[in-house]
Amino acid sequence: MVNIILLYLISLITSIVVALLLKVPILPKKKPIRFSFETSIVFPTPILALGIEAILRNLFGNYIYLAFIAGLFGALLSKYADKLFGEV
Amino acid sequence: MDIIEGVIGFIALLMVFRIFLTRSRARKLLYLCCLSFCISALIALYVKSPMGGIVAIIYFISSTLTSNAIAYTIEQVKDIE
Amino acid sequence: MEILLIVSGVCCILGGLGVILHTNPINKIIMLGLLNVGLIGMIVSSYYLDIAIISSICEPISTIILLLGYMKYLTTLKKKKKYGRDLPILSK
Amino acid sequence: MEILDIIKLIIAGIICWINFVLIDTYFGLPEKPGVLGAKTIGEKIKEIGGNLNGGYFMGNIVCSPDASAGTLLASIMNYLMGVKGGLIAALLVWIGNRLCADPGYAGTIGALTITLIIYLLHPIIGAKYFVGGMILAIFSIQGFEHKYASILLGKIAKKMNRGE
Repeated sequence: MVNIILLYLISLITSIVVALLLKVPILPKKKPIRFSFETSIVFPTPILALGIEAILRNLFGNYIYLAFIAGLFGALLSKYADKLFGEV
Repeated sequence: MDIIEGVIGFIALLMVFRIFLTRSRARKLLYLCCLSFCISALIALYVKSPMGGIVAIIYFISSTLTSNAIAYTIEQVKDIE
Repeated sequence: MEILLIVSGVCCILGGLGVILHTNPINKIIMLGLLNVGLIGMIVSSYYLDIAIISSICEPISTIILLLGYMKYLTTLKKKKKYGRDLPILSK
Repeated sequence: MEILDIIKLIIAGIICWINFVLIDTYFGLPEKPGVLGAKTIGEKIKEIGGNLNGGYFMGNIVCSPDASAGTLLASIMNYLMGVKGGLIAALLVWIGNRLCADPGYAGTIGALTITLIIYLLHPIIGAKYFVGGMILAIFSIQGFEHKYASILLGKIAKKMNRGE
């Protein structure tokens, strides 16, 4: 039980650190936040990291280096989401 | 017979007949949305494994794409006429 | 007593009747969507899950191609009338 | 035993209804049509005597997967896989939201909220009842009677300061 929570925490902290290195903004700049399309550290980055970590843990098992890879892919997907899905 | 599947199946049959009998184009889309909710739940209750969940998610999202395209076309046809 | 099979069978029968009976083209396309719903339900009902994923991905693509064809038909129909009136010399 | 099942189903339906209507209204679905297709459905609802803001709400549910879809898919994955299914459902709903040109705040937050509720309540009400309860909740809005449902949604939107 403690082991699983530790894996989730590792992936979450890794994703936030990598997103800070890639210069993702902390909050979106346009003021009504609920209509803005810009990705930021608070909203989509932790959710993407947790989801990818859950998929990898279900497929391969409880390893600690998979958590780092999940955090890295979460931050990269959050950074380049505009180029992947198209601008609005 | 399970009672949850019975309730969902009854609602799905009711929705199919209402799609067939309604005359308006925009209200058919609302009933079609409710029908795709019902089918997605029935798939997940029928196949009791994680692969069934993946099928349900992919089916629901692509059904939403279909409704989005049809509603967009109705608006453009109204502009042309 | 399998409920998924009964519901998808009713979807297929009523969708096929509706494609024939309705007259507006958009209503026909909505009824074709209803027929697709029943088809995917029947595929899942006999546990071919990979084919169900592929056919549910291909469903919106075919619908979008049909809608593009309908829009092109409408604009051509509008433009042709105006175009024939603008060129009186050639249409002698 | 049959009576107990029906009572559990109705309680789960009420919880799902409150969850997705409150989250959708807070993130501004009745305020404006997000995509172009939602506008024509809202005007059609107004023609038959309903409310315009409630019409926009129903049109936005049809045209992109919002908190209603997040609630249904997260409860399905919780029934099949446990808590980690809810996180996978949140990821896939975000991708689907971006494909339909929507910011995606409402869907993921709805999925995470229903995961928390199921984890707290699972000794009493199983995750299977929430799947049926979500169908009852969406039937009361989209399928039963469009006019009175849109008037009710318009009142809720006015009370929560979204809409006119």
